[in-house]
Amino acid sequence: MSLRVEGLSVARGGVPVLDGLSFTVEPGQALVLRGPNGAGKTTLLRVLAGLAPPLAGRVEMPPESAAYASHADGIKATLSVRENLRFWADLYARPWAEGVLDDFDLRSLAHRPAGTLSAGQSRRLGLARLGVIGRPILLLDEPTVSLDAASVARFAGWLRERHLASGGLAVIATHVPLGLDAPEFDLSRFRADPMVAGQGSDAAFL
Amino acid sequence: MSLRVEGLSVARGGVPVLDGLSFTVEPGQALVLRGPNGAGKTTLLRVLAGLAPPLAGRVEMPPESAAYASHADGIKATLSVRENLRFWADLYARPWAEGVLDDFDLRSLAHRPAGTLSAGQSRRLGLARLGVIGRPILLLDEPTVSLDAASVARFAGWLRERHLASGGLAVIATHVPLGLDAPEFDLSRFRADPMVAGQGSDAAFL
Amino acid sequence: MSIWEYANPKKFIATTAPVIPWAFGGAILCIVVGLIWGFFLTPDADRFGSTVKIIYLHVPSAMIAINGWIMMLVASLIWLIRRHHVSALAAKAAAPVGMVMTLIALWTGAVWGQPMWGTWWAWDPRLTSFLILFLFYLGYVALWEAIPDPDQAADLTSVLCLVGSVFALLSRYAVYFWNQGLHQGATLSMDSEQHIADVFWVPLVVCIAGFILLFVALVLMRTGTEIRLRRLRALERQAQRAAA
Amino acid sequence: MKALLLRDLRLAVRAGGGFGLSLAFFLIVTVLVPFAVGPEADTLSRIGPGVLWVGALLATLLSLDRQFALDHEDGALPLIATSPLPLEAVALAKAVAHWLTTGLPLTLAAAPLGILLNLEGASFPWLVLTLALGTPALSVIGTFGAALTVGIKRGGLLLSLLVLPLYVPTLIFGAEAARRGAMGLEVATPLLMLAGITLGALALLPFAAGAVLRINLR
Amino acid sequence: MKALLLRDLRLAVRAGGGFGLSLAFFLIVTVLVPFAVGPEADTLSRIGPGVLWVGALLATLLSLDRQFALDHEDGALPLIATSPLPLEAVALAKAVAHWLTTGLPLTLAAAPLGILLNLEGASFPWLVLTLALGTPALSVIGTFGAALTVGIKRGGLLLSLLVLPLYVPTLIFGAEAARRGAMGLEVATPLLMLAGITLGALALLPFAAGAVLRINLR
Ligand code: HEM
Ligand SMILES: Nc1ncnc2c1ncn2[C@@H]1O[C@H](COP(=O)(O)OP(=O)(O)OP(=O)(O)O)[C@@H](O)[C@H]1O
Ligand SMILES: Nc1ncnc2c1ncn2[C@@H]1O[C@H](COP(=O)(O)OP(=O)(O)OP(=O)(O)O)[C@@H](O)[C@H]1O
Ligand SMILES: [Mg+2]
Ligand SMILES: [Mg+2]
Repeated sequence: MSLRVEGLSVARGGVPVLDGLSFTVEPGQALVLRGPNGAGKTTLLRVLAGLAPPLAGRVEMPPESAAYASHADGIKATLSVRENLRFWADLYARPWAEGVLDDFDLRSLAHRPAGTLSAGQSRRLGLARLGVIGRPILLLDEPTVSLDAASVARFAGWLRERHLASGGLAVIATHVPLGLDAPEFDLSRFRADPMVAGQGSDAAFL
Repeated sequence: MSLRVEGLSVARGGVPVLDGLSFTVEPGQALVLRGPNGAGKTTLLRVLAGLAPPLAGRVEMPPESAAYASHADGIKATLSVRENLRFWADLYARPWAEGVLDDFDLRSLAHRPAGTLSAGQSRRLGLARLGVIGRPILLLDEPTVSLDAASVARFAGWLRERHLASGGLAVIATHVPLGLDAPEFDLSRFRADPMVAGQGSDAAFL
Repeated sequence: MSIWEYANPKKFIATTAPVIPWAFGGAILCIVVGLIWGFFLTPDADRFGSTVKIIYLHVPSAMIAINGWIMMLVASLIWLIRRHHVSALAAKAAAPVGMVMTLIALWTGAVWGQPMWGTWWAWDPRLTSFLILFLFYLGYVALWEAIPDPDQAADLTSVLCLVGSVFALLSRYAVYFWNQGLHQGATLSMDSEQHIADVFWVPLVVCIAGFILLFVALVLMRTGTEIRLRRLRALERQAQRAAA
Repeated sequence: MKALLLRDLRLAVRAGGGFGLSLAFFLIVTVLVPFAVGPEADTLSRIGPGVLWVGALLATLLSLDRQFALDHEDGALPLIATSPLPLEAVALAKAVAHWLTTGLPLTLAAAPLGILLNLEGASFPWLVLTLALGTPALSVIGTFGAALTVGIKRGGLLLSLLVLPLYVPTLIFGAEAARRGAMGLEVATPLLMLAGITLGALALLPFAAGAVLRINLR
Repeated sequence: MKALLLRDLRLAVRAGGGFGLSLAFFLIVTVLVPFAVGPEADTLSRIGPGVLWVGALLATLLSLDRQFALDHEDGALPLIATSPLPLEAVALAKAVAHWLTTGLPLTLAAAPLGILLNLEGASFPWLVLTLALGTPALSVIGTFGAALTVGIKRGGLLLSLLVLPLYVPTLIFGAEAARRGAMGLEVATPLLMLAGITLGALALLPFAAGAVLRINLR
């Protein structure tokens, strides 16, 4: 149950962004992706999640073990907070555990239509989905955007004590410190060289 | 050209959120709104911007002097970065100054369709709108979300040296420190008292 | 004391609650008397045969359908100008009643048309403008349903009601221009040439009175329900915030 | 799959969910046609079944862009895509939900609306039968079209453009069967073809829709 | 106002902007009708002008939900609302842009499509004239409807429901004038009414649309 990346190159909109990435994340570990805006963090996470194909290289992980979370959390404004979460539980065929509402401080909001939440509250709802679906590999794109300090700490605590402690792993792109004791991986060293002949489908025409 | 708020109460979706706010922001000053998620920062800013009516109290400022900015920046994915900015310049009948592209580090992206920008890059584009329309009162809702450290510093610099220094003022809601030397205003002290009879349209029914 | 004091929800409920049973009672009485009278105690008309009896449902419901929309228009204007919540809720409450009345008029008309014109439906101007009225009701109700915030919904539906009224008038003219129809002229007009015989006229008036009372009772009751729903919601929110 | 189906049905009946609106649109198209072509009863009863078929088709079409676009905009689609449910099943669930919330009500509403167009008595059962047979095909084909255009903002019109030619065979056989049935002619061939199209579409198109979704999610 | 108009036109012609799609929809509706009602030439030429009017109306309708919804979703609307441009002018600019990108092309396309429906020679000029007079009203009324439903996610169908009854007078006078013109009857009254509706709608509805936008932005 570990995530192994070897010689990975990724592209966005046909343009190579990162090149020659290799790393391994073991169960119980978190890896924090760093890099300035436009470095390719989102692109990399989408490839890891299988939403986009890699240009070259390999991503190895058990099938159906990864969960991806970005700003767009798929929250339905007209369903209540609980209905939103229950949907994900049902879709992933997981038992519904009322406890997530406490883990993510949503108990008092459980009956509210999700459309009426504040930015931070709906971010918490988006993160609570991760608690519901119970996937061991979390791929998180700026998970703490809009969260206040207390919520950031609460989320980091959940990650450390509930997710990593039970053998999960996580790859997290972020610009702000999370207070996790995790190794950082700086993507700016892997920028794809624009002068290298294109990989992927462009290569055929160069 | 100052912003004066007196005895303001604001509501969201008919529910009173903040009560009895009074403050004044003078030209050249910035005010940082703090408060946990759901405190009512967004609600307050929308009322200040005139997008929602206040429940009670007064907001005084010169007409057509405020600009509001939230996560949704009205960026058109199919227009280029420059076209996006020029539209705002034209709509506000302002001369187009190529310099904003440098102020917000967008020069190298100027020809890219805005839809291909990364999260932080499009945030920069959203902020650049403020430089284009030249309104003296800025109402900013979490302006630095998704920005990397260098961009945050660059934006804070622009705010300090270009906007405030030329007599503008700003009210900024944020969860992360901006590195501005500005007074903070904690909204949690102004939570509307739930036991006080509702204001606004609820009041008629209680 | 001004009439606007009744726009206070509590005062409104307190004043109307005792009226509702009387209005209902009166409505049932008038309708039962009018229908029995009309159905069993009047002769068949020469031109219509026994089908004339449908008139006792058809005409009252048609009148209520039109006047219900006018009432909504007035209530919407009051809301837009004076912002009395009761007024907005009264308009909301009246819409489904008016819509059902429109349906009844359409339905009884269709049932009548079958023996009289040999068809359930003809694109007669009167019928057609009723169909359009039904569409306006439908849109109005759908818009109320689609917007969660009640004040916003009240504002938007009021504007729709205003604009819709103008276009409903236009449609009515357009439809007459487009097709000269089969339908009766105004039987209730004071013009004695067209006036129907008194034997039909008296029970018809009783039925109309009954329908008016029924409309009043239903609208008052539904407005009361809407007010209580709003109150319940306000209390629920207060409790939620107290708990939070 | 049940979870997704239930959620979609629930979303459809919530405020702003759009249930009943395609019905209203159907009603309105039917009402508008006499205004445009004139009120003569015999013209109307001649073109009636065809107009109702076109009306049902257009009403279906209008609700298609809600199929995936909402889930795409709020980011639910990639999350559903990484769930254990294969995208083919997702497409099928969406198509079934769409039929339950539009195709079925449209079929039921066609008979009363037929009265407005002065349909003859014999037309009614055939109209309802052909619609019942044909609307599932419209839903599945439409779901495929919606999957194809999911990445495009407000792609409603492009979607219509792509889907309408695909609807032509269903429309031809459906309207033809309805017309022949009303006139007492032989209907077996168009009816069989209609049923064939529906079954074929149900069997194959969810796979195409799934594949297309996968490409669009890249 | 010019800035907004130009931007909307530019967005319309960019990829996914929807220009030309209402035209395509118009084409397809016109093509589908003969499939649905059968190919008899005299029926077709009788209902032709009416079908083209309904087709143009539906094509207009389909593009309405792009009017404000896109700007609402990406947050441009509140920013435009706080600009020096009053919301009434915003509504008018949107209506004009809508007419230029749909009403005008539809009017121009009606003549060639008329051939598909076996229109008689005399019908063509009247059809084009009435569409030219009537489509601006359709755009303005539609803009009002779009402003009314801007807060509602994918409110396309609700929008249709609200707007279609408002379209009835325009449709009646437009189609009636086209029909009468083709038959050589008196057309002054419907034409004048049509022009009156267009002028009245242009003069008044932008204000209603502005007011409604303001409410929806709250
Ligand atoms: C669906 C079909 C029909 C509709 C929507 C309809 C609608 C109406 C309306 C709107 C009125 C006017 C009430 C008023 O303004 O005071 C009315 C009255 C009347 N209708 Fe109908 N009608 C329909 C069919 C028929 C048929 C088939 C007949 C009989 C042949 C008929 C006979 C009458 C009579 C006698 C009146 C009273 C005249 C009057 O008070 O103005 N209607 N109907
Ligand atoms: N269609 C495209 N064509 C060209 N370049 C693109 C396209 N889409 C994205 N890019 C570029 O790819 C790079 C990687 O983008 P990505 O979103 O992965 O960055 P990121 O590290 O997530 O940045 P941020 O911290 O701002 O979210 C960016 O420089 C972006 O401008
Ligand atoms: N329609 C509604 N009904 C009830 N409560 C609502 C509604 N809309 C918003 N709220 C509540 O109003 C409060 C204020 O929300 P607001 O978005 O202003 O908070 P915020 O300070 O901006 O929070 P954040 O830091 O998370 O962005 C929140 O607690 C929110 O849950
Ligand atoms: Mg990113
Ligand atoms: Mg906020």
